[in-house]
Amino acid sequence: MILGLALVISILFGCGAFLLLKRDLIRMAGGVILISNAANLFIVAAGLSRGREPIYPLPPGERISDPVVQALVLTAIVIGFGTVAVLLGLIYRTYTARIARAVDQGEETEGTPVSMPPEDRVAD
Amino acid sequence: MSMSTILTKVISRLIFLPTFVTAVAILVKGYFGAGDGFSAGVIAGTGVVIQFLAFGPRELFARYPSLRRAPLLAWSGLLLGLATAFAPVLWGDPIMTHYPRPGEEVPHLGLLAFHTAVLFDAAVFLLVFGMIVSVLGAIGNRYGSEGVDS
Amino acid sequence: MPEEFRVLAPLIVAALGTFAVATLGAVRPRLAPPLAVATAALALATTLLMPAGGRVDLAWAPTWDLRLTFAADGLAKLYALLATGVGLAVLTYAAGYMPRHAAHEGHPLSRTVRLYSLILLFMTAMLGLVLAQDLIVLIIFWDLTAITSYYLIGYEQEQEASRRAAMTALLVTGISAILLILAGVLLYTRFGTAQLPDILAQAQAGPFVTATGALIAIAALAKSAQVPMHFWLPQAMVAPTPVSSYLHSAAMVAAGVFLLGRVHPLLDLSPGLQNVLMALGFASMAIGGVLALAQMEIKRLLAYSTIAQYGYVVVMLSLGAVEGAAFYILAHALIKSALFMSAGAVTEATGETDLTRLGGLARSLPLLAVGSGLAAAGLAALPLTMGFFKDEVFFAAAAERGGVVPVLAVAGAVLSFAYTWRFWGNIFLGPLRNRVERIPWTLTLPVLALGVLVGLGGIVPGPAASLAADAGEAMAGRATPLQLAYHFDLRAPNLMAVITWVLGVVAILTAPRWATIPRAVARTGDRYGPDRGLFTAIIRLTTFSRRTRAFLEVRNLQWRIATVLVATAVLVGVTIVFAPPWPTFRVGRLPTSDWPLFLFLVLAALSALVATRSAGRLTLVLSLSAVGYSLAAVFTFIGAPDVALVALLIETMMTLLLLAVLGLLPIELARAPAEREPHPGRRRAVGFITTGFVFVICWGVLSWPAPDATMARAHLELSPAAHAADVVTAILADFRGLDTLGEITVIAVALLGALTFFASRRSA
Amino acid sequence: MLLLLPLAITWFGAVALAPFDGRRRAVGAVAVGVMVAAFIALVRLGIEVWTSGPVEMVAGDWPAGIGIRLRADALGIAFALISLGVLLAALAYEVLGGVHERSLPSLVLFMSTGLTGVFLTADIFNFYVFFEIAMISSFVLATYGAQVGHLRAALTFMVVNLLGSVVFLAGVASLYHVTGTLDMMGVADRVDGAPAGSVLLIAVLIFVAFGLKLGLFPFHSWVPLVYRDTWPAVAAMLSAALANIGSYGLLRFGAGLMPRELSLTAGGLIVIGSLSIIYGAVQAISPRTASEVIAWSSIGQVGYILVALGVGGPVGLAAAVLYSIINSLNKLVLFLAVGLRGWLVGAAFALAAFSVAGVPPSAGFFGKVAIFRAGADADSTALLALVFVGGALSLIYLFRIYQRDYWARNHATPPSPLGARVLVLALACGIVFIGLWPEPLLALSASAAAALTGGGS
Repeated sequence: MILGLALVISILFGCGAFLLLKRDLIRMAGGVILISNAANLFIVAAGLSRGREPIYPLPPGERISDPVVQALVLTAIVIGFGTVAVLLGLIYRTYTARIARAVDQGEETEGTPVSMPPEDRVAD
Repeated sequence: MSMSTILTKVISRLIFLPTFVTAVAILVKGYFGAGDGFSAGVIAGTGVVIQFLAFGPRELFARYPSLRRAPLLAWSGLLLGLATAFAPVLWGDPIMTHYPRPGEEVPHLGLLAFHTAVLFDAAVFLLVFGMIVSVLGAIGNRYGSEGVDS
Repeated sequence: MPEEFRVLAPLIVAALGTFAVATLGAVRPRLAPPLAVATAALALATTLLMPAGGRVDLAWAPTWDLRLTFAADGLAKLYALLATGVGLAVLTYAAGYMPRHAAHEGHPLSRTVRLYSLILLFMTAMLGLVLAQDLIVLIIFWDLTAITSYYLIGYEQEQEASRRAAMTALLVTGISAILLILAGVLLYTRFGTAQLPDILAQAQAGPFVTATGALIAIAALAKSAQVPMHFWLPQAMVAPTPVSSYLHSAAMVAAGVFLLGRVHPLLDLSPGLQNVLMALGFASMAIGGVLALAQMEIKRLLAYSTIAQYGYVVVMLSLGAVEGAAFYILAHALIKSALFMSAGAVTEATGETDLTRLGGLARSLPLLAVGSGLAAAGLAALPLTMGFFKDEVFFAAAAERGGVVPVLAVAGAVLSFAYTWRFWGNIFLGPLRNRVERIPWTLTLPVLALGVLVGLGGIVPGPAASLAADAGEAMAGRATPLQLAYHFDLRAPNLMAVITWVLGVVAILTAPRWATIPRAVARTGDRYGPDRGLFTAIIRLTTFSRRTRAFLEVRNLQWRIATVLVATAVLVGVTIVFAPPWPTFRVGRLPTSDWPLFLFLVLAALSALVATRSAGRLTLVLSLSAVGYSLAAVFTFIGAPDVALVALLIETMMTLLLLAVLGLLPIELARAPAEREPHPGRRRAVGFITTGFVFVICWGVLSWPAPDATMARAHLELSPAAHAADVVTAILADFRGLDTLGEITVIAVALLGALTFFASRRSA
Repeated sequence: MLLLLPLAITWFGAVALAPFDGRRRAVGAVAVGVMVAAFIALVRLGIEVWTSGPVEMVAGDWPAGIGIRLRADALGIAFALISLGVLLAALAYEVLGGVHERSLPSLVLFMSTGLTGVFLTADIFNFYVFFEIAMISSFVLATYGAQVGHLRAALTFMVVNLLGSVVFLAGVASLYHVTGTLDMMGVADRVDGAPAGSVLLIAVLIFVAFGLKLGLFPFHSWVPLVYRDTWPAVAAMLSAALANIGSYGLLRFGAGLMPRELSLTAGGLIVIGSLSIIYGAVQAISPRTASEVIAWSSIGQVGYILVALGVGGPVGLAAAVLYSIINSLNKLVLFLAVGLRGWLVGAAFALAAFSVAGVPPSAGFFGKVAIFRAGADADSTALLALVFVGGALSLIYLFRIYQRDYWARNHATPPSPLGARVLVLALACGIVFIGLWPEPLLALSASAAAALTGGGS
């Protein structure tokens, strides 16, 4: 089971990383979601005991699932949700700003419109 | 985003109240079974979001202008949470101390327990509910105004 | 008046004066010159009143055991007199010079205020430097002189040459100063104190002392413009004349040899180092002297002469003739500041800076010619000037060492003799070639005063000699009497002086025959010298920097992320190579009761794989929610109903949010074509690498749970006390309520962000 | 009470200001007032810690290890003071110049709350939660200005740092897994009982998370773009306040919780730090905009912190703390100065640049001296040579850009708001003041290091 959990967590994370590297920003957001899912699963997997749900009355003699990691993962899930909401907002904003700029300058946007605009080469 | 048919409007109005009841139930019973303020907030928020889907945010905002104040609900929720957490400090107890203290009797009114943790949960509920309604409302407002439709 | 105050009085006066000139001058520029001159005069007066041997010792940074220790020993007194005395002359001169200069350059008068206050700041820095007995304090003032000179040299900041000269000076003196800091810290760490006298008392001969001594010497030689770090000084001539005059005589360049003197006992422990110093001193005498003969511009000629003259001082210090070195510095400071100011006055009067276009000015500027002539005679070491004795002590030290040293000494002195004549003779003698404007008395008076001092010092050398003797005592830590008088006998110094004059006269008379040689040397130096080397190095570095960035640095979001992942993978790889975690890995059991759980895990993994291959965004969103719902199911089977419920709800919300945002994007974007993504192979490789290292970490960590779950157990036990049936809820609302408070704060900030991003569009 | 006051002030302030339009001067002024109050409260707390040792409180009146423990020791106070101070200065700067976005004041207060919490908590998961408050505020703040460049920088910043957050979260969960507790003291006690191989992997996770935050060499890819393209005041907040989480985290988790792993990996840390120093400095030589030069420079500067951490011991740790604080001050002034024009600003830039190069009389001098001391303590000639080369290069790159931007160019652009210019100069004078009277900072960093090694407050 330890091996199985480790394997699934790493597959989720790896798929997330793969999606993160896409130019399509929505896919990138998908990558973020997958990666935080992987982290959540990892937290639960890091629980020190597994068994019945930790709700009173506790069945005597049975193993109880570690309540601490449950509380942690709940917090992490919620924080992850807030983060994704901000990320989606930012993606939307990036997109509209680019449209606005394209209209201002009367130029055609190149590449996929909702992808990362190429960085300017001011530096060199 | 609005899928306005008579049927959806009727159904959504029908389920609006039950979602709230469910939410409040989850909030109140959270201390005894699964569920807490957070789940309750999301469920109640979903109730409003279904209305958005059925009527379109514009119509809904026109009918219930108070929905525009949803962010305020969220802020007051957070303020309530902060107050619950920090108030004990005023009389010298550590932060996040709940009353009645361990070993003392919790007064009940039916399922409703008079415990400050419930107050804290209510704060979470308000915040989450306000957040979901505000964010999806704001997104809904973008529809149409952008000249984009789905 | 308490003794502490009397020791610090010059420093305080100069510092307050700097502040007063800077602030009052900003309001009324005309007030700046008189105020600056008054400050310098007061500083000079308080310097004269400094109690001999007075000390100040104040706690400063007890944590590091640093103390503000200042002592008015002989060395400090000598340099303080120079800094304030020459400072007074220079500021008086500047009061006449700068308004004309500003008018000439088209600067507003307010610009000159900066110069006065910077010169005063320079004076402050010099005073602090010479009085400091704590190494760290000394270093602070040392660098303050570098900063001040940087701004003074870059005074004409609009001009390219000025900026370049300032940069050169900053790099040479600033970078070498880091070595001084390093040496200071090494000494401080080794001896456990930053107090110089204690360090010098504890130092024992050995590689450590040689190394730190060498570091200090590099910093000192760079500041004193010794070969091969001499090139910043001639460039610094772009600064207005008062600056050059001060820089070359009593400040900056003098600070270098001051430091050599201050740590003399340390350097003396290492004969090898002393020999290197002597070689560099002679090299500076030779190169400075030869290049001075090649210069056409009068200030540059003087600049190279300074390099050569400080070569004398370095040689003398390395020979152990500390009192002679002190006398030499004193004489040179008076002479050189007078010469610089006369060069500036000449340029002001004629508008010329080129030796070949000047001549015969003795008739039109007689007072200047006299003052300048006295100084020049001093530089050429003619009798009846202080300069005679400066060479006398030099020759005496050289003769005492014997060998080739006296020969080199005479050769250097011949060069001095020749270039001094070249300077003074060309300007003041011969036919008059220029139209001469009237110049204000403030340009002449300081030159004349300094010239007279040089003359007086040649007739009554006693006071100067006793100052030098005190300074020598402070450097060497033993009595170093210095008796100066004219002896009409055949002692070595006298012989050497006579040889110098004879050879000097011969050199002057035969000048046309060899005049091309120094110029050829100068050209070679320009082409291959260290100056060119420094700037070539910087340009090469810039190119290297640009090329490596173009080659190594990624330029888009995707690869910025990829580098982080790959770097992490490398770190994990290195870690498991050095400390293999394999022995800790455990496979674990898979009881039949866990099969449903395992099934949903597999489902989650499969959905994730589908998500990576999804062609359209809708497929992506759906497969993502499939992952989320599978995980919710996993949470149910793992005994976490609260988590499952929230995961379910959040997944729903997330899907809704994704769809809502997706809907806002134009319809054609809903099917973003995948084939436009470049480098699919690299992306896949990064994906696999990531999977690999995450797997190693997860397996390595999850294999060994802690033996006792005290926290979880306590939470389970205490939940009834918290009046809760659901332990998870009790943790969220009570035990770890602070986390929940933080979590809802995150949600609130997310709301704030979402409202910002989805708000009505502002006008761009 | 005293322990919670700085936290409570900004937290309540942030929520109270959230509904209002931050572009109104009054709202900005109130926010600055709130920050000032929080800063004063923090100073009071600092004095308390200084005089009578660490202040502790366990939330919910539970025993430690069950409730979340908050703890103010010298290390936390040092970082909280500098971070809150930086945010206060950056906020005041923006308010004086005119706020463009309604959420700015509230976001800065939220970020202060997050940072203060991070530095005052003694619970690793609570650390993560406060860390996320600060992070999410900074994600939104990074878009400030709302031009394409800002948004692109914000997106890069957000995605890369989200990766860091996830890695850190995994590290926290791992620590719980191997120790069974989340309380820092408990973790420190029990972590040595876990298998060394696993703990080393956890240490790597934590290092990656904080190295990313700090912008260390192999994790620096986001730094040049983000610091170059975000709004100057925001760049100042990110680099001078938020990045402190990285150095504090490395100190707290490394030296405080996992000293065994720290000493095991010390050589590696020194190597990575050295690479950071050299790579950052070399890259800073060629860019043509000041903000990009400073961005690269900051990659080099954090290398010194890591090197000092690697050297360890009272001298090394104190040097790391001292250098972090001074580096924050330098970055604050440099980034704020980049956004303004005029000779007052030029002077401020130059003072901070001298501080970066370690030229006295500036705070940076003592930073360099501290690093040199650490190098001398480690008896490593290579390290000393490295610090020398780093200092020399910083002199080159900073003063080239300084001369180009403030000497050569004739700025005909309208002068920036006087208030903001004076503020920047005043901050720069603060750097000089520390250079003239370093004792408070030296004592603070020494006792912060002592707090880590368990030698008192």
